[in-house]
Amino acid sequence: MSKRSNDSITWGTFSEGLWRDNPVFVMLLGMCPVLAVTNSAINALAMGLATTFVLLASGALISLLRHSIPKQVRIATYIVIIATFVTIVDYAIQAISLDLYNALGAFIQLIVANCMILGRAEAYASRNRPLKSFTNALGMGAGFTLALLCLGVVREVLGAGSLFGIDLFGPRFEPWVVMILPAGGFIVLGAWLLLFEWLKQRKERLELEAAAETR
Amino acid sequence: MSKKPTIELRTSPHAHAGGDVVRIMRNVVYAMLPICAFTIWQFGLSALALLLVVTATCMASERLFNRLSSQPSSLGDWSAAITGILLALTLPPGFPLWMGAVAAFAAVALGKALFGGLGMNAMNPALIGRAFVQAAFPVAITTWTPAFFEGRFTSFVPTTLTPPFLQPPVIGDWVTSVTVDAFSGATPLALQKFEGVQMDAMDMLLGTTAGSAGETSALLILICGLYLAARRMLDWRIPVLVMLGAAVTAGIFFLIDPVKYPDPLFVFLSGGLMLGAWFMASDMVGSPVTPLGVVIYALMIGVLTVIIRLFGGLTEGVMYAILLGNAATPLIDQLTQPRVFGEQRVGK
Amino acid sequence: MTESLSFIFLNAVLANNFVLALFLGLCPFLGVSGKLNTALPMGLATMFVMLVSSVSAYLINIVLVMFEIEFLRLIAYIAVIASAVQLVEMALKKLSPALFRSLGIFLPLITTNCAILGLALFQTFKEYNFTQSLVYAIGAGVGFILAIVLMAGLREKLELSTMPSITQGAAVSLMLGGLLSLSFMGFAGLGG
Amino acid sequence: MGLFDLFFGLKTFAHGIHPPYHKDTADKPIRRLPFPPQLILPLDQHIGKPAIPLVKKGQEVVRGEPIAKADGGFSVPLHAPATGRVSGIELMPTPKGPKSNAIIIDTYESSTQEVLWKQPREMSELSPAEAIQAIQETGMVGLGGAAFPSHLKLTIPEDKTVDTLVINGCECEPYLTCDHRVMLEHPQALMRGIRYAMRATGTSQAIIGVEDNKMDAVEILRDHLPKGGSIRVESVETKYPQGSEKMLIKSVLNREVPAGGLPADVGVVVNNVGTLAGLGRLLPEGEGLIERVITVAGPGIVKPGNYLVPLGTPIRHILEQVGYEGSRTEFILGGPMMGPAVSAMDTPITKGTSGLLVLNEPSIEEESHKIWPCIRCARCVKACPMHLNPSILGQMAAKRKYEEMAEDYHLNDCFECGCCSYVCPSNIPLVQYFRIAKAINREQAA
Amino acid sequence: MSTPETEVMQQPATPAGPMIRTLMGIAMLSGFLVVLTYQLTKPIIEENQRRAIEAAVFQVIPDAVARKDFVVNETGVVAVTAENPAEGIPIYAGYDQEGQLKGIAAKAAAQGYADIIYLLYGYEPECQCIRGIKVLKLAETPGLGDKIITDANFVANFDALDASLNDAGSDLANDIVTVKHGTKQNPWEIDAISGATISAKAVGKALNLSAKALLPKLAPQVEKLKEDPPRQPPEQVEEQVN
Repeated sequence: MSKRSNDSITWGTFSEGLWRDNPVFVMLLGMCPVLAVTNSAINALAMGLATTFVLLASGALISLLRHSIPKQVRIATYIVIIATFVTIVDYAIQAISLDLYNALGAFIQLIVANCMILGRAEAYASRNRPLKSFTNALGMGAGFTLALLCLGVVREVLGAGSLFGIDLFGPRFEPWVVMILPAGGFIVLGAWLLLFEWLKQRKERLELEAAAETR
Repeated sequence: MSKKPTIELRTSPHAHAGGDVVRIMRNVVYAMLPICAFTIWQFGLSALALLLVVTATCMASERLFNRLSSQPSSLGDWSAAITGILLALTLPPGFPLWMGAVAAFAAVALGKALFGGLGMNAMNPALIGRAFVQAAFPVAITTWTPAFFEGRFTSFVPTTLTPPFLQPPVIGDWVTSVTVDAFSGATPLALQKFEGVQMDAMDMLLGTTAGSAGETSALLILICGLYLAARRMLDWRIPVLVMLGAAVTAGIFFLIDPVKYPDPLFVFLSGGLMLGAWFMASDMVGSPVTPLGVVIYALMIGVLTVIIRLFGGLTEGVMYAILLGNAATPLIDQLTQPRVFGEQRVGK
Repeated sequence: MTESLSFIFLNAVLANNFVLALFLGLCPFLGVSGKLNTALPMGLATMFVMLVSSVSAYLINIVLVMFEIEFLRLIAYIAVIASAVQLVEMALKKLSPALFRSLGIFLPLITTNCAILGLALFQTFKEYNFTQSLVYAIGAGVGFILAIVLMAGLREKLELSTMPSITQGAAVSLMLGGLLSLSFMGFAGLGG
Repeated sequence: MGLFDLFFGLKTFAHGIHPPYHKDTADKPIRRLPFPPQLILPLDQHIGKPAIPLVKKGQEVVRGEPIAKADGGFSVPLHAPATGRVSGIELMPTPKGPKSNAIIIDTYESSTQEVLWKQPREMSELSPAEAIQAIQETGMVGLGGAAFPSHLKLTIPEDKTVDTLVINGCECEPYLTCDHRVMLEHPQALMRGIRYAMRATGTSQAIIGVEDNKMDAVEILRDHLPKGGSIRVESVETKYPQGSEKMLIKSVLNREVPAGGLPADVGVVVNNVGTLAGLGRLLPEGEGLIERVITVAGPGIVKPGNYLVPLGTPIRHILEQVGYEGSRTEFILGGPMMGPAVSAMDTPITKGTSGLLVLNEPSIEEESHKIWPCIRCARCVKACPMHLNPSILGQMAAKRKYEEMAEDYHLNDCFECGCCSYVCPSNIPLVQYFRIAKAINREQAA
Repeated sequence: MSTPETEVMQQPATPAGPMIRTLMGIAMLSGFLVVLTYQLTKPIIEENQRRAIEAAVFQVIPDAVARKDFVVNETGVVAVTAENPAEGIPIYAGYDQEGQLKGIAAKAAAQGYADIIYLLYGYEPECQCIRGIKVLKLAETPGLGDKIITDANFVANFDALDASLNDAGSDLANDIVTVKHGTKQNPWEIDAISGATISAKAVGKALNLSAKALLPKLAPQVEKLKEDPPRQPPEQVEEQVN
């Protein structure tokens, strides 16, 4: 890969995290918040945004400092930086809404332990220019938020009959409580993965058939 | 000698004990039929409708997944029908039909199709379906109907015909209108746990109490189970040891505090223990194959059932105990591999 | 409310199992549960790290409260846990090189295992005293081992099954997690 | 087995199965069949190196004459079963499956077929080593089916001591009755053979284990026991595979042969009744093994019975003599549990062939069911006499985890008795899976 | 954090000086950022928390518009201020606009079905009864256990739940108990919810435990709460019900 292409920021830099290497659906990273807080769409969104913020801020900072961080202490440094931003987010959310803070509980602080963020710091931010890291982190964050929403929406609609707290089906709707329980989290994420796998295999099969026909 | 016969060529052994999977499965269905008949007699049209809808949904789902995975139909092995009937028997008789269908679909999809069908499922599909709706619709699944209520053959329990995705109506008024003596809306287990009232053993034996469709008559289940055991279609050690485990655990607590804890006979006869022990814990697919493993598995189910009943938040623990037993089966199997003939006893 | 030790333990093992109810430690739960003979050591290692970091977190918290710098709690905890893992890794390398070879790649994973940090944070939020924290850590560890070992057994069994091709991989592991989670719901309220 | 033993005093082993026994030919005395026009004599009728031919095409041979010599200590010679002319040495089908080199003899129809070649000797003068040598010269192998050279079996490894000779008279395979008939008709020869074997191995006691569905044999043998009590007869439970060495040792002596070990590891050497009766007759005369008793039975046979046939008799000849019927038939050499099915009518009777079984439609139909997935019913686990876990082995075999099967689940202890396949309600061909698995593991080890 | 050893070996050793300098720099930077955020958000968070507590307190003590914090310990009832933090069971006294003591709010907790249920309840000294409860934290089954919040019939139990002391003032005259749905006869009994018995029982258990522990100590000292009511009633916060 030439130096030039390595440095340029393309659509791919952003969209990589959104779809092809989606941190949740493809790389299965950061599962803990994915499942724990997605029992409602609003929680999912808040968690997604909080994570994106940490991802962006830590990515940018690490990228800026990448030449001055000695290799031996880089991971420790990354963790400290990430923890700093997580603490900031934690207080910010408390300040914005106590209810949201209570709903997300310790999982805000657990963003620190989200392997996605450390992974990005190590694999991307420490090797790329700030703007590029920033773009990539934005894509990753968006992909993460999207995945969280995918779960949050399904679980809230089925499990509570509402979306972003707005009642959808009227008072007589019987919610499927299991969906907002832990088991539902596992099952819905499993179902999403199954769906994607099915789509992928179908696409491969169709391509194979198309290739066979043209031959 | 003149005509040339075809010569068959197969591998040894050239003899077979006879009997196959389908025959076992069919016999399980036969054994459940009396229980179905009893529940229909007891709860009327609603129970019949529930049985039909749940079983039909199970079979339809099975066919659907066959088709999705481009497999030939596996309805012929009767396993989907068994799942359906068992599932229906574990639901409250007035359970809304649409929820029954959800349970049936969950049973086949999560419990079976996901793992590759018959023989591959990790846990009992019927119980997966039951656990799913227990978690999804906690209110409906704990709404009980009195046994032998008036007009059960001419009208449905009001909750049965709830339109899909809607909440079932509250049936308190209906219950008082169809029963003579006040029906508390509680199963024997709930009565014991929350009110400290112990039901008459005879009622529970004969099944004149409230409860899930198929669990009320301990006697009938016992007879049907014994039929299967006699025909060697199930491993009698499992139900016996499940009940032994339950009885001993219950007995210990009963001896500690006879006022607070129910006596072992009650534990035996109440709730789904009988049905679970004879028809679900004994499910071959989910139980260990090693002789020692079977003992551990069955005792574990019995003990867990009583522990959950006495100390847990729920009134009934059989379902969860069996599911956990199923989940632990691969482990148990691995840890209890029999000592191979000639293997040294010490050293390994 | 002071919680009895037995309740803390049972709750952490069963009803509020770290993996199956709180979703903590999912990465190793999904990643290392393929084989029983790696799952069990992984569980044991995690439990050990949990104990170490629970004690360290308890002590650190006393210091933080003393100087009223609780806002540094997160940074302090993660630093402590990282060092604890490092210590375990070094000890393991010395004591059992064979185990280290099979676990080596997972140990760094424990640092980013949210179960460890979660344990430290939860015990602080719940204001457990020292004994309670210790029991909580053991309960969480046992719960983690239970979940990962059950999962490993199931997955080894599934490896022999003729699963439809689309259900192979992470999806079915998650579904299994869901089914286990459903089964563990039966323990709700136990020990109260 | 402990409890069962206490209550009923039955000698037996744990697990195993009770298939229908069909011992309909038990009362049919041994009869000689006419000589076939052609004999096919594979050079590898025993386990070990094939014999080396001593004859050439066109050469005349007399009945009893050696026609092939042993290729070293792990081989046995072959003798001409009939007087005739060698018409060739060609590749011919064998019961083992693949074709192998065989000496073909065209028999002289006019010959009296008397044994013309013999070297009588006084057995009591031979040292054990000489006795072993003499046994090898007879070309005797295990007639129970294994076809393991008898002289090797009776040679005790130097680091082992053996105290007991167990004589296998169980004949646990359904249909087969040839050993039963030998015990009834040739008890003296058997006792003689036992004494020779005891001398060769230096054992002080001998136990004849006979299944309790052959009590007449037990009585006759007891009548012929020598004084002194060094030989005794034990009746054991009628159960398959009681006739397996390890099971029989467990039943009569309650000793367990270690996994992967030999009977000698527990101080035992086992021989089949047919083998020892044969030695008892052949050794003093100095003759070679040229004929054997086989049971011809099965629903497809018109005149079932126990027949004495020269080795190398093609099954076509036997079937012509006894008659068979059925539009779909299956020819099995040996018993139905372990015997291989053969497709070629030219396949000869060899030293290890204990029976010829012909199944036709009803019994074939019965076993041709669809294969279902394993439902983990554990019947195979309860049937396996080696206490293996065929259920998981079968599932692993389907996934081709052959090495793990051997490492974790003792695949190599399986001796292919067929109990698991017999009981499997899903009709999974477990034994066949295991054969393949073992073969592939062997191939990869080589 | 562990660094793979091989990598360390391959790297030329960075002098300790820059390493420490970087670490110090990073530490200072993060310390600065965290402290800054903390200082910025602290007043807002405290205000949020105060509102949340007041909303809850005013919900369980009808008519209260102002509150004052106390703790109950061995020495009796002690007022809590920022300058004078005291150890003990925290309670909140609620006052109306005239500064009259309307009630006392205290926390209670008990094991429910899924997890511990945390409650705040309002006690009115005049009628010696519990006038309202608010669930602070709940993990019960949605649709079932959370009926303790939504079920009007159940909530009505706390219009005036008797919590009077015995003559000696050492214990409750009658234990607060949850009874089977439809069988409530006495003012100290709580009518359970059909189908959600465990959660309803937990509420009764929590109230009973807390009242037993608190009220005998509190009752003799109620007068102390009436002294020095908060001078400036805080602004109206009814709208902030969360």
